[in-house]
Amino acid sequence: MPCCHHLREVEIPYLTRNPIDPAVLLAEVSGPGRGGTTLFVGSVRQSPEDGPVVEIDYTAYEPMAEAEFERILREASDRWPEARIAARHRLGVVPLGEASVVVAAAAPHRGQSFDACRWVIEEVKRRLPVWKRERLADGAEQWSDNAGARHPTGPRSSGS
Amino acid sequence: MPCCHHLREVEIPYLTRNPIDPAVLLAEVSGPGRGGTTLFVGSVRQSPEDGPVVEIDYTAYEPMAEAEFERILREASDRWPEARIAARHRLGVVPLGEASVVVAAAAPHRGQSFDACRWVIEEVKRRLPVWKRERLADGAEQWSDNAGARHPTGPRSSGS
Amino acid sequence: MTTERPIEIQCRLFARYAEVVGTDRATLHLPPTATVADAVRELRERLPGGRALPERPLVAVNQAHARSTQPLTDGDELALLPPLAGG
Amino acid sequence: MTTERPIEIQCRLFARYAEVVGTDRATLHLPPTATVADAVRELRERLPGGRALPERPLVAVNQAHARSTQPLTDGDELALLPPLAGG
Repeated sequence: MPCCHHLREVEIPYLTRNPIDPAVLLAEVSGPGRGGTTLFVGSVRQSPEDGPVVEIDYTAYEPMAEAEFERILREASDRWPEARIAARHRLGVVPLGEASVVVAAAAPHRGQSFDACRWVIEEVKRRLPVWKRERLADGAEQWSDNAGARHPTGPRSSGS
Repeated sequence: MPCCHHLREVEIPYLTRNPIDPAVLLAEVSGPGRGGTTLFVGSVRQSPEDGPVVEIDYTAYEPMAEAEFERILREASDRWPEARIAARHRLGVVPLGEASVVVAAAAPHRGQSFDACRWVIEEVKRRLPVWKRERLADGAEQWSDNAGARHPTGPRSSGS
Repeated sequence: MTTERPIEIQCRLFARYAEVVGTDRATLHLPPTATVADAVRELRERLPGGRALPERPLVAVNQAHARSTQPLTDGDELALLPPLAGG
Repeated sequence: MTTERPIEIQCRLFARYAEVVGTDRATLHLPPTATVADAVRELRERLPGGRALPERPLVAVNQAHARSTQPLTDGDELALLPPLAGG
């Protein structure tokens, strides 16, 4: 049952401003020939280094992020042709504990589903043009990136 | 936030005769310090080697399976002390497409959650005293094991 | 001698093994020095169709995986486990 | 000469970079031989606060990751991307 992710009949955006329901992604990738499904959920967490983060405001270079997601999933389909993969990234303000990113990968064998899911989330972290502004319990705000750097925020720019 | 899985206040059985809801396991392992959660779902699938499997009847050496699950999760807690892990295995007749096993592992970092989830499912496959009787579309039944062996079934034993 | 008093072992068989011998339980009385391997040998000899059981099946003693060399104790529960299929 | 007609590049800045220079868009006119590195140099010189931008930021051309050596074409969209934080 070959399936190309990028030939989805209905184009579902990868970016959303609503809470992400893992069950929806599990349903999207399920199929009778795919017995193993791995799902990854990344959530806004309290970071021991920074003290309590109460929420994160995610922004993106949106058309590029959609295109980059599409490229990542197409590359994953090339690597794991039998896998079916779904992904979402949330934008806007995400409260503590809610999911910022969800990836689901279903495949005939469990190893493929683990490997594909892991590969996609690593590529998302590495390539997706998304930024986060963390709001701490004391009201301070900072830009925080995947390399661990922190910068205090300045005035909000009008258009971004 | 140290958490020992085996010190759960309420002992939830690992074995169930009802459909397994992944959302329940995601909720069990979630927590503000654990930003990465990996979930694995194993489903009854059509096997290309055997032709269409319509359902699987799972049986277990139940008290040992509960004890073995507990040992597996305790060992996982020793290996990944910051992880919180939940798992279920379904027994009885499971139709095509439904989950037979679900494992969820949440941890501060995504690598830990992937590794813990993967380790637990591999140990479950290797150690859990569970057997499956596959019913094929033509009505034939066979015992099928994780090493790939198949045996035609005999008359059902009264007590097992 | 007291050391010669036999031990009683509750045996359980599962899935295909229970089908093969037509029962899922048996009680053995064995010498106090008996090991898992001795109990399996006895089951293969005494149960109808017991020869169809493997000589060295996967086993559990008191609900934990065990080796064939493990000594048995009075009251132990010995289980013969067909190749596992969980997951 | 026609080869000297400048190309127009639409520039976009995001997140902290937009904060640093106080704008998220700029238009550049560059020689037709210009590369990404030339455009970044121009932005750092011309935008108020532009010196706070890194000399070799992560960049995208037409919504795909690009290298600083990539030649630009009239109408290209060049984006300066702060260190990524998705996931």
